[in-house]
Amino acid sequence: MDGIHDLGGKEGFGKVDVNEPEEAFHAEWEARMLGIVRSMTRPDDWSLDWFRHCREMMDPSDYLTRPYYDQWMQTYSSMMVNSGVASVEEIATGRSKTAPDPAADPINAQDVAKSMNVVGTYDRPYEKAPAYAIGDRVRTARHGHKGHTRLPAYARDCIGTIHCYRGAHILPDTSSAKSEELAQPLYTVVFEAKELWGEDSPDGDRIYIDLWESYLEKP
Amino acid sequence: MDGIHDLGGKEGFGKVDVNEPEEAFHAEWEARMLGIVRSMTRPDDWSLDWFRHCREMMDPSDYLTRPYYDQWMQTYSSMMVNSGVASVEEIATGRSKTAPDPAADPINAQDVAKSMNVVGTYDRPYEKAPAYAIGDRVRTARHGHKGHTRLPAYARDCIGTIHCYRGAHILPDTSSAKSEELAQPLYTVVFEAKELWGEDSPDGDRIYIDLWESYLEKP
Amino acid sequence: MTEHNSEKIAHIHEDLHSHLPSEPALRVKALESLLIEKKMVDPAAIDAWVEAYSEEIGPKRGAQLIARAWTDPAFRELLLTDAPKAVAEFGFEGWATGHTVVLENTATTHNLVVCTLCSCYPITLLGVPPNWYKTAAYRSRAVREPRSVLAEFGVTLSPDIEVRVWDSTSEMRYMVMPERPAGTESWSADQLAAIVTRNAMIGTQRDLPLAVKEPA
Amino acid sequence: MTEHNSEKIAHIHEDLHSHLPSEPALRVKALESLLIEKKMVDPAAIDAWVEAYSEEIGPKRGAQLIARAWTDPAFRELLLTDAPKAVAEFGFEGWATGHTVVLENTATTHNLVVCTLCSCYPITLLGVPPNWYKTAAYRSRAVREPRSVLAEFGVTLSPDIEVRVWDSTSEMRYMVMPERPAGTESWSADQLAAIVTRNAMIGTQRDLPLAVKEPA
Repeated sequence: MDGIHDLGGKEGFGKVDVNEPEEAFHAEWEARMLGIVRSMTRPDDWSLDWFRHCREMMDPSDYLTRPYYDQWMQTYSSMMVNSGVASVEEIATGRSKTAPDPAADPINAQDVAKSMNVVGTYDRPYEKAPAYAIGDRVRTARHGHKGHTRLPAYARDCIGTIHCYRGAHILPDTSSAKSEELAQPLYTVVFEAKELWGEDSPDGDRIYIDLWESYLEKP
Repeated sequence: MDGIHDLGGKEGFGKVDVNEPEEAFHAEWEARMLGIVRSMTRPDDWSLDWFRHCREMMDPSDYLTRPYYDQWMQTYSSMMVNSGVASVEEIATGRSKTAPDPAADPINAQDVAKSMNVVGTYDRPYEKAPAYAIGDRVRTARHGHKGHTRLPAYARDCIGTIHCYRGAHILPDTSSAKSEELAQPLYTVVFEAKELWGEDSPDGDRIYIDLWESYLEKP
Repeated sequence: MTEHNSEKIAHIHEDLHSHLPSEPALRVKALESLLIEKKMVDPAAIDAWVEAYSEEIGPKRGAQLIARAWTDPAFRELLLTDAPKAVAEFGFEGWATGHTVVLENTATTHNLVVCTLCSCYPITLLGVPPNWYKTAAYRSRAVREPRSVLAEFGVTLSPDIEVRVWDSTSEMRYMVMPERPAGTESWSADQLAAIVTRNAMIGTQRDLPLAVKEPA
Repeated sequence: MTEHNSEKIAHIHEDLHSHLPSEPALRVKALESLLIEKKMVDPAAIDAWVEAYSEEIGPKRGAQLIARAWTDPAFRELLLTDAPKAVAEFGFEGWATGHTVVLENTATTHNLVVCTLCSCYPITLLGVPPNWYKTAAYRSRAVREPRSVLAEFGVTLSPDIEVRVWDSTSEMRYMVMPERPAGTESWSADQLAAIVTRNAMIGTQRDLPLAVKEPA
């Protein structure tokens, strides 16, 4: 979707705050929210891409103004309501209207250390050979679609070169739209800055973007 | 500039409020702000395009959240400060720190009726012939620039057809950047919805956009 | 001499954002007070403009043009080919009317007007634009999914009616001429003008109901 | 069974926006209380994660990898060609480390990492991302005007150094290996790790100052 989240190259957002304090968290609630996300039980069919898409569907002015972990709070809440895990009223009041699931067994503090070292992997077996080889020139898709996708708007309909092949990874466009893992070749594609932004960009500056095979075509 | 104002085709902004009350103004301050803009004296070198550009430079979250006439308030204020007509402090307090210009002679109520009927025109004499004729196919520019421009991002690098010639109009790109009126041929260009948005768009639906000659090239 | 420096304007916006009163009504009040004190504005002139936009300058003007065109073929021709001249016949000249264009709806086409980049609108003929016209929702969607927007306004277009969306990126000002409803053959121009709505002249209404304003 | 319906999610967002407590801290508190009551979370597990991200999981990890690579050519080769294996040697496996890629700065190239579409970041090796990494300002500008962004961070790149920006659009996780500063030839890996900063591993710092941490 051409949502507010697709920020690459947009202008008017001002300077970067380079004097931010070094601490990991700037408020206790930020830390709690991250801890909640890491340790809460959840429906099996929540993918990372579904989470990202739900964040993208937030009101655009909320997206620009709400603190980051607050956006997590609202996004996870929207997913819980959508999946029937909790109601808006329950989330607003912090009080449950139903008894806990008798089978409930959330991760405990002792298991956190183990869980911490689990390596999530997103590449999957793939029978076919990738369509492009290193050094091939490719053109990116001209149009996106209404759902979640990972081809940024600034890199649409542009010519790049295959920098490397990363294996077949779960395609976000389907993993966000149904509970299904479709493996598709993933490439890092390199673009000249001039190709993306025009002739005023410096020679030799390049942008590397990870793109799935269906985002690409022969130029 | 690729600013927040360039909203055509962006997704995630929800439904249109079709049940808005019929009244012209929904609060008295809205009416006062419009009245101020119509009757205040101003530097000669404030163009409409400079106003538009100053509005575009507002913080993007203000642009999305502040009421429309409130955005006028802040934009005119920014122009006043920039041109040395007033300070931020004066605007914030509503109290002037300097005596009024002895030559000050703002429009009075009696003159409003006359002023109301002044036809602003934006076409200007132009010696050369327009480069394109009705029915010509044209391609829009692929890249914009950092300043104010009136080629919407959604219509960049697209093929359209010259629908009609509107005469030579003041080019916004220069009129917003210096106090200079550069006349340039203006065309209404028609695009198939499929060209702008992809194959899922309905056959026969079209978008008409007014574009200056320098935004166009032969395809 | 105005320095056209975008970065400077961005800084001033930040400054204003931090220092201005918290409510729009208070901000506008302060600005008006300041401009009066600086003799840059006459409050009576503000009153006069407010009155004009509340009464005289409104969609009734556009409606009169449309009704006349429906009842006078020569004026119709003029309105569709040289709208500024037609506007002048009614004495409706004003802000940007010199570049007015009137777009004719037919049985097979529907016109819709938007300004995706700001909020350009034929203010002198239709009065101040409704708030929805200036919202991100309308501006973003009208060019991409006009049929969905129209559906929200209660207009369901059959697939064989072509949509023509006009994005007002220049000072050309677009106004829609809706189809004259059947059953109004005997109506006067005044009676007809009473059924032409603002939304119909923007294009977010298509059929004009007769119910309320049936001739005597 | 989750219904993946975007429109429904948009409506829920509106609902939540209207009904949730007004402050983020209160909203998160309410959510935590609810999840505890529903036995969907153990508060002690939250504590354990918070502690981990405050102490163990931070930029010290990435710094150790870099320092080892600077002092051990075989490890350097491994880190640059098969980073997940190098990460495993340190026992730093975790969230998305299976797709780690380390990017080498040289005298003629500078690497910079961003995620324009959300906020993907090598959290397991660098800890939680700084807030600026997640702002619209950084996300929008890093790909378009990386040199201006770097200048704000105090990094002035000569025109003959090429900038390579990495937009983290997939689960690949990018981390920068800065150049080893001159004058550290005799330093131990531990000493070197102490001068490798988080920003240097994102790419918003280039030169590592030695002043504070000179060897005894």
